[in-house]
This record gives sequence, C-alpha cells and structure tokens, in this order.
Amino acid sequence: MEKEQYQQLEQNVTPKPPYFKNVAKAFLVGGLICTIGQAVSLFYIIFFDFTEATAGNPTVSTMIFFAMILTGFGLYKKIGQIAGAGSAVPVTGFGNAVISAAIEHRSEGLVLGVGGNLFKLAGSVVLFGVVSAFFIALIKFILVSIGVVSW
Amino acid sequence: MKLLGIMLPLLVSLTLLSGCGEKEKFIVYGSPENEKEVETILKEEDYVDKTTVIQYDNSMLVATQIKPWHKWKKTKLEKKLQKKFDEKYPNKEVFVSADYKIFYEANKIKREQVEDNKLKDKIKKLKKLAKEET
Amino acid sequence: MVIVFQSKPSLIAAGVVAGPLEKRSIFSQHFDATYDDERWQMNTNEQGHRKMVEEACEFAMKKAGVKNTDIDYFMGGDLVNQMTPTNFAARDLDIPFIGLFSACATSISSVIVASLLTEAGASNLSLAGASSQHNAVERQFRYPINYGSQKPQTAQWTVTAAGYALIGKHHEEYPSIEAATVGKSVDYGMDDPFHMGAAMAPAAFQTIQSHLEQRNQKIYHYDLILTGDLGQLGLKLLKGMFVESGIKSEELQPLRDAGAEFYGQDETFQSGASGAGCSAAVFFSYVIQQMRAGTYKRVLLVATGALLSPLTFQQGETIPCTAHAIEITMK
Amino acid sequence: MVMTFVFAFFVGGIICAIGQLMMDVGKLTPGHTLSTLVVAGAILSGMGLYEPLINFAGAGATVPITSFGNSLTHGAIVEAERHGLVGVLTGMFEVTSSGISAAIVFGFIGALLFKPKGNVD
Repeated sequence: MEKEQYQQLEQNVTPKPPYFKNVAKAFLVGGLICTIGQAVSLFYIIFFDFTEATAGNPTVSTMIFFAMILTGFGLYKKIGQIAGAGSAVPVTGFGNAVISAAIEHRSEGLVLGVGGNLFKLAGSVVLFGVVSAFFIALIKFILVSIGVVSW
Repeated sequence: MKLLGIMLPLLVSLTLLSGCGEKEKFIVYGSPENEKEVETILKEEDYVDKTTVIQYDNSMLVATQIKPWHKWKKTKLEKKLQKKFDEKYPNKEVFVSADYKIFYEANKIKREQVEDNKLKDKIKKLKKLAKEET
Repeated sequence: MVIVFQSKPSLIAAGVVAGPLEKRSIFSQHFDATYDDERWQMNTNEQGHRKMVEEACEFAMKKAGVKNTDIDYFMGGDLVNQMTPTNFAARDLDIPFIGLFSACATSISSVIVASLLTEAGASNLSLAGASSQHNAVERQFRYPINYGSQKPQTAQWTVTAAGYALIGKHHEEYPSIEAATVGKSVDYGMDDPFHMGAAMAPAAFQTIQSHLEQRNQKIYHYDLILTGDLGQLGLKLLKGMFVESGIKSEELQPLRDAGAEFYGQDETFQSGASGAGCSAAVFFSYVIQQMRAGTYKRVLLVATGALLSPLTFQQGETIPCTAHAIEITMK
Repeated sequence: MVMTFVFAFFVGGIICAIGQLMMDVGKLTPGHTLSTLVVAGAILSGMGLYEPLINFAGAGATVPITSFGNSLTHGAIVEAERHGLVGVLTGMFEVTSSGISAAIVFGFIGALLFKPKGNVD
C-alpha cells in the first residue's frame, strides 16, 4: 500500500475530535474557573485593602494555590481531560504546568530536578510573555516618539 | 452536557439576583448640602448606576458604580465625571471613584455612621487605595 | 527476512507482574501478580520499574524450578532513558545480559535473539522479555503525570507491567517457536505521538504479510494472530490494510490486538493500552496459558514498536515503526 | 457587581473556547496555544484594549493566561512612559507577573508535599 493511500485510510478511520462538545466543555469549565476567580477577587476587595484594579494579583496567586492543591491530589489532570483548554488557559493551567513538573522532578533533587525543570512546560509562556511585552512597549515608545499615538 | 444543566440555572439565578438587589440609587452621608443638585448631576449621566456621596468639611467623595454594560469605559467615565464635578464645584475638593472597593467602603461608612476624625482618616486611606496601580 | 528454527526452542515458563490499574485488565487473572503500589514500595518510579522486572524474572525462574545461576543469558529492554531499569535489574539478577531496544516490540525481538542463541547451542536457558511503567514512560515521552492535558480519543495508555519468558531447548509439552520475522523500520509519514496505532499499523502489516508469504501460509492457518499494542484504532487500520490488499474481512477473524483488548471497553483508556509491557504481559501469560491448555495450536505474535523519542518529535520528524513476529506452535 | 460575575463567566469562557479551537482545529499543542494567547494578550494590552476588558469582565479577563501578556506589557509601557527608552528595558526587570512568582513558590512547595501518581482514580 502506498503512503498516500494509507494516509487516506487513516483519515477515514480516525475519529474527528468532537469539536462542538469540546468547545462547549472548555467554555463552561473555563467560565466557571473565571467565576470562581471573580468570587476570590470580591473576597479580597471586601475583606482586604484591594481595589478592583489591584485585586488581580492576589486573585491570580490564590488561583495558583488552588491549582497546587488540585495538582498534588491528581485532580487537575482529570479536570484537564474533560475541559481541555477550559482548564489549560486560565492561570490555574499555567500553575498546573509548573507544579506538575516540579512534583515530577522532585526525585532528581531540589536543585537539578525541581530547579532545572520547573519551567519545562510553562517556560515558553514566560518567554513569549516577556519578549512580546518588550517589543510591544518598544513599538509603542517609537510610535509615541514620532507622534502617531499618545500614551 | 451535565455541566450545562448545572451551570444554566446557576447563571439564570445569578442574573435574577442582580435584579433583586435594587436599593436606593443615591445615598448622601454627612452634610445634606447640595443633595438635590448632586443627584441631578448624576441623573444626567445615564451610565451611572448607583452612587454614594460622602460630604464633610469642604470635601466630597463620590463613590459611584457604572452600569455593567458601560463598565468597559470605566476609566474614561470616571475622568469625565471627575471633570464635571470639578467644574460644578470649583471651591470643593471632589474625589470621584468608580471602583467597587470605594463604593463598598463608602456604604460601610454610612452604615456604621463613622464620624469626624475617623471619617477623615478613612477617606484619606480610600483615596490612597484608589490611586494605587497594579 | 524469515528465520526458521530447526530446533524449535520452547517457552519453558514465564512470569508476568503488573501494577494497580492493570487489575482492571481483562487479562489480569492470567498474570502472576498485580501490585497495589505502582512504585513497588520503592522511592522512585524508575526503581519500582526495576523491581517489577526482577519480580517477573523471579516468577519465571520459580515456575521452572531454576536459579539465576542456571540461566545463560538475560535479554530485555524498556522505554526509559537508555533502558536503565532493565540494566539495573540485570545487575541484581547477575546473569550475562544483552539490552535490546525495539520500543514496544522488544518483547518479541528479545525472544528472537534468545531463540537464535538457543538454536546455535550457545544457550540452554535464556530469559527474554520487556517491561514498561506508566509513570516513568509518560513523563519521558509526553508530560508530567499530573499535567492536565486533554488526551484525544486516539491516545493510548502505557501499561505498568513486565513479562519475561524462559526460552530453552525444545520440549513437546511447551509451546515452541517455529519461525520468526524481523521487521523493517517502516515510516508512513505519521507524526502524532498521540496516535501511535496509526503509525505502527503499516509496520505490523508488512511484517505479517512478509511472514505469511515466505512461510507459504494464509491467515486461516493461524488460530490467532495477536499484535502488541496497536489499540482499537490501529487494529482497525491494520484490518483496513488487509482488506485493501484483497483479503475478505471475514478471513481476518484470527487478527486481534492485545492493546485494544487490554483494558476492555473502559473509555478512560481511550484507544487502549500500549507500552513494551503490554505485549509482553499478554503474550507471556494469556497466550502461553491458552496454548498449553490446547485452545490455540498455531499463533503468530507480532509486537509493534514506535521508534520515536521526544527529541525527534520536537524536531518535527515523523515516527518510524517496527514490528517483529514469532510463530509459536503447540503439538 | 453581580453582573460582573456573569460577564466573568462569559468572557473567561470565550477565551477558553478560543484556546480549545486552536488546539482542536489548529492542531496546536497546549504549549503553542498558551504562548499564542499570551502574545495576543500583550498585543491587546499595547493597543489599550485589555484594561477595558478587565473593567468589564473582572476575573474573566485577569484569570485567563492572556492577562500575563497584559500585566507584563502594561508594566513595560508604564515604565517607558516614565523613563523613556531606558524604561522599556528597566520595565522588563521591574515588572514581574504575580502569577509567575506564585507558580514558582507553589511549585516548590508542591514538590515538597506531593508525589506524582499515575492512577486513573
């Protein structure tokens, strides 16, 4: 059998991912995580000295704390199997990527294992976040300097 | 789709709750001076939902909540309202904030009937909070 | 490519041990032992992996009533970094050792090498087999165990199991190895590490076809043709390839896949089981027991392996695969 | 305030749904999807569109990973506004997203507390 012929067969046999179902589940779980985030945020606004503008930081940290607990007890991967991007896209997913790598590489010690592999999965997010922030700030600076836009 | 079955009623009830929460749209605490006038100013602005105004000495704290669908313009509307008050009361020290924290604390001040020195300290703290950046 | 063994070496005994999840396997009653602790009371997954290999070998030796000093060669492999679990088990077993890597096809490639040594008169008794441990393999080939990525329906579950068989001189009362086919490394351009069945099916097809051709056999000559870990989709593809080559689908009755059947219809395991331990565990427990009971007279065992590494996947390479087959008969 | 919960649900849900489409239809790995979303967040922030989204949807905009891009870019732009070209550079060192620090700390603690388990249940 030729390669092309086989690839045709493979296309026919392999089930397509259930697009609609997956998107719906991602939407619901992702939305739910953000709603929980909003509740955490309200908690910080009411009981601590945070405003709507500053509550984002403690909220994100708290959500990552939740992610640690869920990851440690092996629950996050189960949520992930159901929700897909719904649990990967919120910062809890970023936390899960860091924490799961840290737990996994504990057996190689704290320095070489945890230290060396902490950002094995999440490193690309940090890289592209920082680099894009740098270039966008630079572009904006240039645009402001030549007077196209204002700050 | 079990999830959908759980989430939908939850969302609907949340939406309904927001409707039930309607109380007074305008509260003034402290000196009742200019009460009607301030209320009229705020009524002219259709994006304003609820406002609590605290007046003391020569200062005024306008803690407002912007209607949900206008909220994305919050920063601009806050500035717009500040400008309007500054023009209307050039002799007063007016501070406008659309932040929920400020609104919540202003209502708390009214509920607990905080007075004089304590009030001044509290307001000072709130202003500092509102100016904090992320 | 086909090797015909004149002396017909026999599978004297075998030992299979498996982890906690494998209790759910439809083959679990055929295993010698299943353990509740996936780490075998050791500190790391890799140490547990090693312990599992040792225990499977001990079961095989105990059943045959022999000690490690009676065994001439130990042959095997696994999927973790440079096969260290097996290498370390070899240290503790203290038997002359050849490490083999054919990914998940190691269970059969090691039996082929052991049979050749037996045929050549170099070995009276050899241990051959393979193993895999879910946690240790997943973390190397995919993501950390606790990472919440969504596995597609095409994904397969690496089993925690070790299967080792004792290969000795021909004995009538034991299943005997008549012939073997060493597979080529076949690449049909598949590149999805979550769809290994599709990558491996062409390799299995080529090996089975060439074995049948050179042995002048048809599928109906066999009571069972059992592939290693194609999974439900891979098996479908393999059958599809036979149908396209002109064989009627009714004739494909003997064609089965250990990975597709391993966990039954449990959907948590998606397309089925995979890993070097999957074929080793099923071949060296269920198949050998059924042959000794007389259910099957002639069986073709085809272990399939995907020869990828995380490095080749990240560098955008496709996945070459191999399949090795042995023909076992029982008088 | 109650409406913010509803908006948080919908906006957060939509961002996740976009991520799911990128993975299913675009065949991107989770790593590629998240990196793309972070860059998208940074671009929206540069265009001044992310802050209105936070005002509108609260945690619906701060909880998805896109907010990383926003907080880093926002910090860099604020520094650039204050200190000019040097600010673009120093801004990069002065701003860190709280999410990254939290993930490092909780990752370390998690490594001390938990063991990886492969069981399905």
